[in-house]
Amino acid sequence: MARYERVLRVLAPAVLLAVVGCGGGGGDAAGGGGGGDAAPAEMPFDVATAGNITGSVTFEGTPPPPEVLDMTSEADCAATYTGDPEVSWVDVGGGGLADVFVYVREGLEGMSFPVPGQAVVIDQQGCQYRPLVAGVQVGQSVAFRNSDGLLHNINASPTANRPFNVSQPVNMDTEREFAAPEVMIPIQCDVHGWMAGYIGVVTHPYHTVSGGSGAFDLSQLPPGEYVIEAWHARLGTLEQTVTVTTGQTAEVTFNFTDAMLSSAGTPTDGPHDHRTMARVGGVAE
Amino acid sequence: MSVSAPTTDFDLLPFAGEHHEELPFIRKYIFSTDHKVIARQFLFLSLFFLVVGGLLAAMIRWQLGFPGQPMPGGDVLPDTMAPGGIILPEFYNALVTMHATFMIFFAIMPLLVGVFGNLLIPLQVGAPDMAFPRLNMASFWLAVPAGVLMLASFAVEGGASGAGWTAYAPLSASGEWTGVYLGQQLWLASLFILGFSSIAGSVNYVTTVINMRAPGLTWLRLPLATWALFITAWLILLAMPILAGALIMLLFDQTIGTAFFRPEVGGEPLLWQHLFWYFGHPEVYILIVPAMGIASEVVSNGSRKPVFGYHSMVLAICGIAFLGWIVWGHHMFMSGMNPMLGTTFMVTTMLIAVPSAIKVFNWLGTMWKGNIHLHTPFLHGAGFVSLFIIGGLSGVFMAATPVDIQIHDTYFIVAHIHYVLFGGSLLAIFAGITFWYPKFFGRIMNEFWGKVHFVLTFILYNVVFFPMHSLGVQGMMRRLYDPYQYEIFADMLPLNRFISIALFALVVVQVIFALNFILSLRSEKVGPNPWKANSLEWAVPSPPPHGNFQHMPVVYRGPYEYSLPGAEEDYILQTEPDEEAEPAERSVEPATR
Amino acid sequence: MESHAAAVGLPGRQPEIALEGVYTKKLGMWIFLLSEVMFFTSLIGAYVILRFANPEHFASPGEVLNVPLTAINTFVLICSSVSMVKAFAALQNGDQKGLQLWLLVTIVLGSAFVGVQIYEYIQLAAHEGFVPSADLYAAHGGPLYGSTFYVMTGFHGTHVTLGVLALIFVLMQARKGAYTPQNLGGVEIVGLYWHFVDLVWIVLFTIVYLI
Amino acid sequence: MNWLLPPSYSTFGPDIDRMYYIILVITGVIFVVTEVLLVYFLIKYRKREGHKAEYIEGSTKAEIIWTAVPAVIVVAIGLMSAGLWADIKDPSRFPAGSYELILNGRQFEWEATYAGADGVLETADDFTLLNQINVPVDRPVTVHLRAEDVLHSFFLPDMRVKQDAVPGMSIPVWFEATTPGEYTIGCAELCGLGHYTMNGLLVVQTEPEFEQWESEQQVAALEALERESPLPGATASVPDAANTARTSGGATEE
Repeated sequence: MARYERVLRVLAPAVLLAVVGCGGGGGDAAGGGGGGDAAPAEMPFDVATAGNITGSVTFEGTPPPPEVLDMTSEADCAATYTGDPEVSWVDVGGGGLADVFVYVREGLEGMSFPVPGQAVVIDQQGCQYRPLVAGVQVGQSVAFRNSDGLLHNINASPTANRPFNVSQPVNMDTEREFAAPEVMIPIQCDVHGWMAGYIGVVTHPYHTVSGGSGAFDLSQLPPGEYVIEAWHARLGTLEQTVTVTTGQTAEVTFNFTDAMLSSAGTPTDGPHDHRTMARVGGVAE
Repeated sequence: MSVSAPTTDFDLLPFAGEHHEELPFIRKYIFSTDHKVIARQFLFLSLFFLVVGGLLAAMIRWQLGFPGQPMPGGDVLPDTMAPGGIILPEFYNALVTMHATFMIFFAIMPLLVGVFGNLLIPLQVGAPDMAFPRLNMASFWLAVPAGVLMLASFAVEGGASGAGWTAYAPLSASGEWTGVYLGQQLWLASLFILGFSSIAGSVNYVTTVINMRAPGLTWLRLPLATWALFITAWLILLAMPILAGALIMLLFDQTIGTAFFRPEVGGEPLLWQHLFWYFGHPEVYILIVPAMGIASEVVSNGSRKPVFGYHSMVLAICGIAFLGWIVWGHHMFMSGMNPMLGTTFMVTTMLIAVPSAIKVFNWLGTMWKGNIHLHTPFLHGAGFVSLFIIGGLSGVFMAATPVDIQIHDTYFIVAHIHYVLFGGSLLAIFAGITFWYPKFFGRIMNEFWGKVHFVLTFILYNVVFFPMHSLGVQGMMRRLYDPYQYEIFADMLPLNRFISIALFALVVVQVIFALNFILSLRSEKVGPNPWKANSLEWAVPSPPPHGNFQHMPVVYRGPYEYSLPGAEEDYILQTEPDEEAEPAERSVEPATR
Repeated sequence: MESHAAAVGLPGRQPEIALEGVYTKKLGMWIFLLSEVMFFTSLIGAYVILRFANPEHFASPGEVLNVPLTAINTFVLICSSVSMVKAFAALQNGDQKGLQLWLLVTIVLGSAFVGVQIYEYIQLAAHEGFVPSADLYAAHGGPLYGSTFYVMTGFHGTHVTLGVLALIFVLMQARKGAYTPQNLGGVEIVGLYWHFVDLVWIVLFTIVYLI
Repeated sequence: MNWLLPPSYSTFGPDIDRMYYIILVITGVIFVVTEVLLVYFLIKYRKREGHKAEYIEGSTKAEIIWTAVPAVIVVAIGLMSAGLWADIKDPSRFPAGSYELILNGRQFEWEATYAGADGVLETADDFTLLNQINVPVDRPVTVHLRAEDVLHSFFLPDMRVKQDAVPGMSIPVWFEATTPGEYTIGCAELCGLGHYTMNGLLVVQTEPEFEQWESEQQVAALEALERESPLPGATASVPDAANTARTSGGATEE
């Protein structure tokens, strides 16, 4: 009789501690995306030898009309628009192609860069993401801002990062971080089916989103040969190889055409693909 | 029939308490195999989770009463739950889910089955301990990690499960829909472990009652508390494994991506509902049948009168347990299952109202022509009967399928649940704790404060939950974070605010019971039979020593022979021999009266 | 904890006692097996419902699964039940050597069964892409086929493994002479459990492999 | 706080309300009788010195009475409601000539799909509405209820209609509105963090109004179709492509 007692007396607390350990262990995985390894304090190369890349993104052919959004069920958001609420994914109004995520895809392997402290703000105003496309560095925080004052939820469905689905019932900011590079992470709001946005996560600061004129620039690059990629939500991706020499500014242009519209569809299909297809002005409806 | 005093020495049995060597602290209180110590352990564990469940309820009521406003003390919560004290919708869903999960699986069920099952069964059947003491200890030490895992699910990424305590698929089958990944998996794993704890416990209870009854203690001399716990043990034995199977399948859907309940890959969401409710309905009877047993004990003791129709009370419990297996479809009238099934389940559900009615009338019959001592356990028992009447009757509305169309998944259902679980089981638990406090701790709880607590709880309880019937009839749905988004419910805010405030008062009133419970640990000691009851647990000192009975008890009469004509006292212990037995009988000296 | 009622010949209804102390454990095991029946009912019930709901997910017998191999495996398990009965019979007439021998045979057959099943799993998963998870499913039929197959046979395999461990424990006790014709104790209980696990396999084998 | 059901505006609404009131009366009477009896016993048989309780073990006659009477009552209620339930829910007893539309519930919105100019559902010219359903008054309407992701529950409190939407199933629900006006659509099954925002608008229009509205929508749908069709990519695929992987379109109508 006693022998079993001794075995049990040793076994039971061990099991209990293990459970509490792993239960508690689960605890510290909380918090935004988990911090990456400690980023260095300053640039891994001599800034004086840096070069720049500038350029612009153009679009040829007839752009598709802006998609009209049916916001009847969300009167507060519809009120913020003069005409019909709409979103134009292929925005050529400012002369060039807007909302193109341009970043250095190859050429910076093995180098780790300081994480900018300042958060990238993705605002939700008039039931739309502003900007539609944003870029952020691994470990840098993204601030989702709800300036509509009504319920939005940020349902991000990355594959390399951990998916999350957080809500914002009132005007507030929610900060998240991404632990792994991933181009692009689709985000959507389940309360307003038409809302869709994309976040590009890279391991270095050399990323930007083209403005209305299509212009973009990547500054302070270490000299070397790089592959620059331009990603667009509807037109797919283009890439170019460019060499950066000290003190020089390399010129790059990306030329999207309307023929790329049909082939691309939604380039980065997250696990929600059957939903985003049906929801985001895709072909189905 | 001469009775020789038990001469054979069964040293295997720690029968007589005195020659038992003093146990080290860890074996006496932490890893004890004594059913009374395990009962106390379950008592403290489940009272803790009752408090946790109560706090979660208070938060739910805050959000419903004061939608979107920062909760006082809410800023202690992390931003993933309530930034600036404002409860987020996904946290509200987690509150609703975890309030029900903690209350059902970690408070009411362990309180009824774990606490009173462990304390009463060996004592009332006259056994020294459970049939398998080590298995009994394992049952408690499986419930603790289950509770820890469930608590831990609040702290993980994505928060606790937000798919309701019923965890309907596909919402619960993939974190894609709720953003809750690890939290749901912990919820499933925790209940799976708790399933083992419950099955281990009920194997013990059934074996002890069948096989270790004292001589003379026939089936129809068993007290109704033990009858109820015995039938409940059978329900657990047969229902928990069904839940275990369903939880495993859902856990695999969540983790390795099997296709049981995920429609996009061919699974059947309705299959989960069938499996869950096939366990679910016996589960809700597991939550009420022991309470009925306790109520019978305290009502009969309070009225100083035998339970009216003991045989039909036992038959009613068996009837409820049997019918409980063929009614599960009434939870799924609207679920999309074949409507014709709805008619069959309506008929079986209507039938199950009959045994409950029989029990209610028998309780009233017990009080009729009694000599009612309004002590606290009896008051809680009478409270149980009156509120169980309302709970039972509101069940008839839902059983009628067309009426269920309007009130399914509305606050009418919430009112019914709370009338049966809070007004029913929890009041019976208060009655049980107060009644058997001497057997737990050898002391007695303060009668005055017991009555104050009862009166305040009874009134505030009704103030909180009775208006919910009206909310339900108006169509206000369950689990709505902010119901006032619907214009037709906007005018229900004042009533909800009133209910919320009443609930805060009700939660505060429970402090009286907590203080009474804790402070009475130091009150004056009591003898073996303070309530002058008959069953075997009152024939041993309070608290009973290890091994319970000095000598093997012999039972000569039923448990409810109160106010026997011709007896000098209005109660008589089961171990009292009949008058015509010769004096030699008395060698088995009963404990002091 | 032996039942004390036997010890005292007193009036009143007595639960009839087969043998000192075994009765309670045996009753406990019977009741535990009832709960195990409900557990497998839950799994098999789900399989049956899913198969009627989506028959196209389920391949016809033998198309994906290796029926001849598992038929032999079933025979192995049935033999292990026979050897278990032999072990118990040996104990009843006090033949300690026979008991230990037949227990060993049962353990060997039991582990053989589990071994074959693991081999079958590797065979199915690695070569034919027959896996439980829907996302990486490649074999004929649909992911439901993989999910239900692995959950049912996997849990049964786990129960067989636990049974083998229990048998090993009982064998060690038998070596120390813990069991006598008067104290059948563990052997009878493990025997009951073993026959139950064998019975479940016979049901599983028919509905998963043969139909 | 009132115990009366809100007014109902569908044909079977009053029948359901009548069942509710019958049960309310029966249970109300039983409730009052038993509670008064309980309180009366507590007062009358209170403990008094020298008084002893009567030793009564029970009476089989009483048991038989309070077994039979509740049994008869509940079975009677059951039989009364069985017919009504079948009329509302059994597809084989749906009224003929009802106006058909598809309602797709998905996380946190209702999407109604109407037959386009060709009058046939699930064709290219269908038009859709978000969180709003327009139906003609005094004409049975059959909604083919579907869900796209999780369980939802289509709840019209004013029409006494409630039916869970299950992904992978197409469940027919019928009702006939009796009074024009705007009513609430709700979701009665927990479907995630935005469950409480799934309210929609049921607009019941008179026959001419509905005809006029429907034709406007059909024309708008046709124009939208022309605008899209010149572009190569726009294939006219079946709108319920968003339905689940199971045989889409052929989802078994129960």
